Amino acid sequence: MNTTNTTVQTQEPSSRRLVMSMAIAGFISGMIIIAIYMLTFDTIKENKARELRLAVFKVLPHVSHMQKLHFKDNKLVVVKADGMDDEMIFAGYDKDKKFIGYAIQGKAPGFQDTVHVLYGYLSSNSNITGMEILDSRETPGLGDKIFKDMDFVGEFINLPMHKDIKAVKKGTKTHENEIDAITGATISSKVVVKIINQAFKKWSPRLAEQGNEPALELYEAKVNKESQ
Amino acid sequence: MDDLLWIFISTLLVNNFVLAYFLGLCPFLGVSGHLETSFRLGLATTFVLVITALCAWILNTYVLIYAPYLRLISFIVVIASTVQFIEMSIKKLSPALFKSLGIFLPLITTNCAILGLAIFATNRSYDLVEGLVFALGAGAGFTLAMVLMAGIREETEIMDVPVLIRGTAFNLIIAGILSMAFMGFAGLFSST
Amino acid sequence: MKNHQLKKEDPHLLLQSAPLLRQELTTPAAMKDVWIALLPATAASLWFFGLSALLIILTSIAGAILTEWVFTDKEKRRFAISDTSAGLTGLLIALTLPPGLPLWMAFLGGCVSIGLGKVVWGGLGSNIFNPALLGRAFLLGTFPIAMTTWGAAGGPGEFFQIHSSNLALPFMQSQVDAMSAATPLGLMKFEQQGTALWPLFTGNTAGSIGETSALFLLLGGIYLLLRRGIDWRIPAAIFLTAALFSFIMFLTDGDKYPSPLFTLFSGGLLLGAFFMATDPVTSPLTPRGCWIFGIGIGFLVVLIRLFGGLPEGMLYAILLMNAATPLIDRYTQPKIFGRQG
Amino acid sequence: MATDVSAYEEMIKGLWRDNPVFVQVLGMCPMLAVTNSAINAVVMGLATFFVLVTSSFLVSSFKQWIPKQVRISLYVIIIATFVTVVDYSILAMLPAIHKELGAFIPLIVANCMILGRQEAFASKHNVKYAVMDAVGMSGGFMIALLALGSVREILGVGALFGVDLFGANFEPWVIMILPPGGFLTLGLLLLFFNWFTERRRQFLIKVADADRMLAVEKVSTEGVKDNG
Repeated sequence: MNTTNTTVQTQEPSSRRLVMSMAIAGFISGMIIIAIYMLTFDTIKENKARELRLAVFKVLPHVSHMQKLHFKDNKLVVVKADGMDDEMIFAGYDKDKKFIGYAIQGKAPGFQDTVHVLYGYLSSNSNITGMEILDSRETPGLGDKIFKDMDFVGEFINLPMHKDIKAVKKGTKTHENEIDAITGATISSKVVVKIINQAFKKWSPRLAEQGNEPALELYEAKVNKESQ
Repeated sequence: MDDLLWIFISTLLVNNFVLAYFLGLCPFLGVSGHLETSFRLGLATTFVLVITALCAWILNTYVLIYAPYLRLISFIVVIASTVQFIEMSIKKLSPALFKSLGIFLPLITTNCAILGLAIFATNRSYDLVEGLVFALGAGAGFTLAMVLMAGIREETEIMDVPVLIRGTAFNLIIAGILSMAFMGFAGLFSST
Repeated sequence: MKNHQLKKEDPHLLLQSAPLLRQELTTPAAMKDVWIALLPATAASLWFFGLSALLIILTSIAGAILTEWVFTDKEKRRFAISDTSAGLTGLLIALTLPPGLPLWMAFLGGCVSIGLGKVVWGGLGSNIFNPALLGRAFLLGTFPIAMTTWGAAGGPGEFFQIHSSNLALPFMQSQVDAMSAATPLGLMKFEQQGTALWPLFTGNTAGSIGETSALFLLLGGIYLLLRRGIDWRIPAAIFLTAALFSFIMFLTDGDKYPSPLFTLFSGGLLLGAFFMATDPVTSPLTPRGCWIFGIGIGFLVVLIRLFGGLPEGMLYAILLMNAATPLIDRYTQPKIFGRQG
Repeated sequence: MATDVSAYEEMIKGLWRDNPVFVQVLGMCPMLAVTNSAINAVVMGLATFFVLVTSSFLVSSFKQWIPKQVRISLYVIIIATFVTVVDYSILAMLPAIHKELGAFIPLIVANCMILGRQEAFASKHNVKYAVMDAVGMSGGFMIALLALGSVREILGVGALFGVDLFGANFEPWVIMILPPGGFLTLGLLLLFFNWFTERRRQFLIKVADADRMLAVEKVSTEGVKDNG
């Protein structure tokens, strides 16, 4: 506030009062926000973890435990922190904490917006064990068949990944690396295939040699209980 | 590089902020009566969007990783003060520019496209360059939609549109048709 | 229509009031020319797609006329229907529909064309967007599967064979039709498979009922051009731009991108260029504007076809340029005498 | 007694006569973005209800202490606080719906209806009126959301609140749950609202005319009687 203009601003509150009221409001609002954050923190974290776990369990059968791996300095390291980025994948383990396979994420632009895919991969026989669409805005009734059409999703179960997979017109599938595209949603089908091919290319040289996979470090009692 | 082009095209045409995400509808329905005004408002908004993308990135990288719960409130405060700051500096640096853009700046603060941009950029974890391209695309898309809308509205002003239809209902229907026409861009540059 | 022609031929002779008023006198006589010009393509649609095509044309015309009738004032009704513009819109949208489309959808298409394309704007001459294309855009967005399931073209022998999917009950899905096939554009886009030019030219391919036959569309288009019913600049600009753009892409990768002739003769390009883009109400007023308009359509259609997600983009190209028409008009307006500029 | 009646009126007016969507055309962004299903519409409506009522309550209670110069900033802080509370609560309780509403819950902050109510009403009236007004306005907003959401879900999916209405053979109108459907449906709803209001106005004029005629007739007949 300009003090020279006091004659004009006799009615106006001092700047100190303005700052004070803003500060009080900010303080109270901060308290409320932190309170609700603390209150909901555990539930939200658990929800997210459960969602991710369910997706991983879906694409990698027989998995009981999982952990996150981060590709850093040319090797895979186990991470325990929250959050996920493009350089991270999941490793799945069975009841006896023996390594089973990887669950790998990939994304690419689809018909409307970016499509996010998670797929399971067995390095022992280079098979894709399953595919799950994590996020997409494809056209309802058409492009969304990439996750609603179980025939299409089923094609990614035990799909050998010796070379790039290819989406072909429905009914013309002749090779084992081919996928029947969804009629009327060819673009969306091809996007899924493209994402998997790209992610495969990116990750296959990075994965640990067979038998050398990182051991299960995290042991969450909760996971164990749920899976039994 | 490819990705940046796609982010731009996608926000400009396929996922246009106004016509597909419904962001910035207040000015789109309210202030789109005149072509000249709409174009200028579009430019001013683009400018603020780019600045916001920059601010959001700074906040996300340096502040919000420690306090994610302050995201919304800090975005709001930063946007409001940025707009105020821009308004003041334009007024000082270029009175001519202020004359043409100045009156729109307060309007922009209440434009949900700005906050929407910050939130979308965060949700998609864009880095700085991606965020800036995203903001440019969003701004260009907003301007494009505004200008098309204003052209159509000026044209229909002198036609005998039934009185009952005129007004917001009519604007919404035009917007719906535009949005339908933009559906033709679906999948642009994604399938290769 | 004559008034309009004059405007386009020599804008300098015309005094125009500052905000351009569009007072197109669309007389039944001008309408008659368009009907005649559409005859060959309509006849070809009956030849190739049989009774199904006939039923679709009739229902969509019925939908259009009924909507016009319901929404017109009682006194004006007789005039509004007798200028045949509603029927013409109904025919145009029918020609862009696939032969196996359930009839209730064709009826809805006719209704939406008139309702959304004409009635809300205040009637004939006030609309910004081509009504028939709006109807088709609505149907394509609403029933994406039915609108992209194409019946193969048959011959006169199969004239009485109706697609079973035509007869789906209102609001209900159609049964999957056994006679479905892919359009040349679809084959090109998704399978990189070309189609021989001769069937493409005559029209013996799968596709929308009135769009497949380049030959008969050209006949109608030439008739309209000779009768000066349409501005030649618009189709010319569309053909040149589309051919040039697709030729450049063809040169870069001949396996992936189609030849310019394929681009011109496939899909709705010809029907759109002659009969929809040229609609005097929704196209620019000045010659320069018409060139810009046509170039825009030609560019957008190839852009959407080659780089977009959809195999065909003519519909959207015209609608988008319709939206830009007020802007084009504004910036190509002849300068008013006595004003600096 | 009198105050009760008018407080009640404050509430009622928001529902229909001053409906924030149909009459004042506010809050278009969430209105269109989240109404592709009825359940999303209800959740958004409840969230807006909570934010508007609590903010109005606070603003009205503390109106003497809020300095005029910083009032807008304070309103925004208050609103943003409650929106954050709602955001975290929905994320914790309804993660699936939160995923669909996505960025549009935080965007409640930018809903001009909420800020508008603080500035135009809550800051000038006492707590009771302010809360009643907020209830009415957000009720009206909810009605509009629900109307739009129901129409779009019924036509676009053939269901309401996820319950299938027409059987498996129904052909969904996909465009209804896409952006153009939102614009067109709201446009047509507004058109219907205008038409209805116009009809009612004309009806009222007619009734008034008839009343006047009746009165005139009465006077004249009475006059005749007198004369007789």
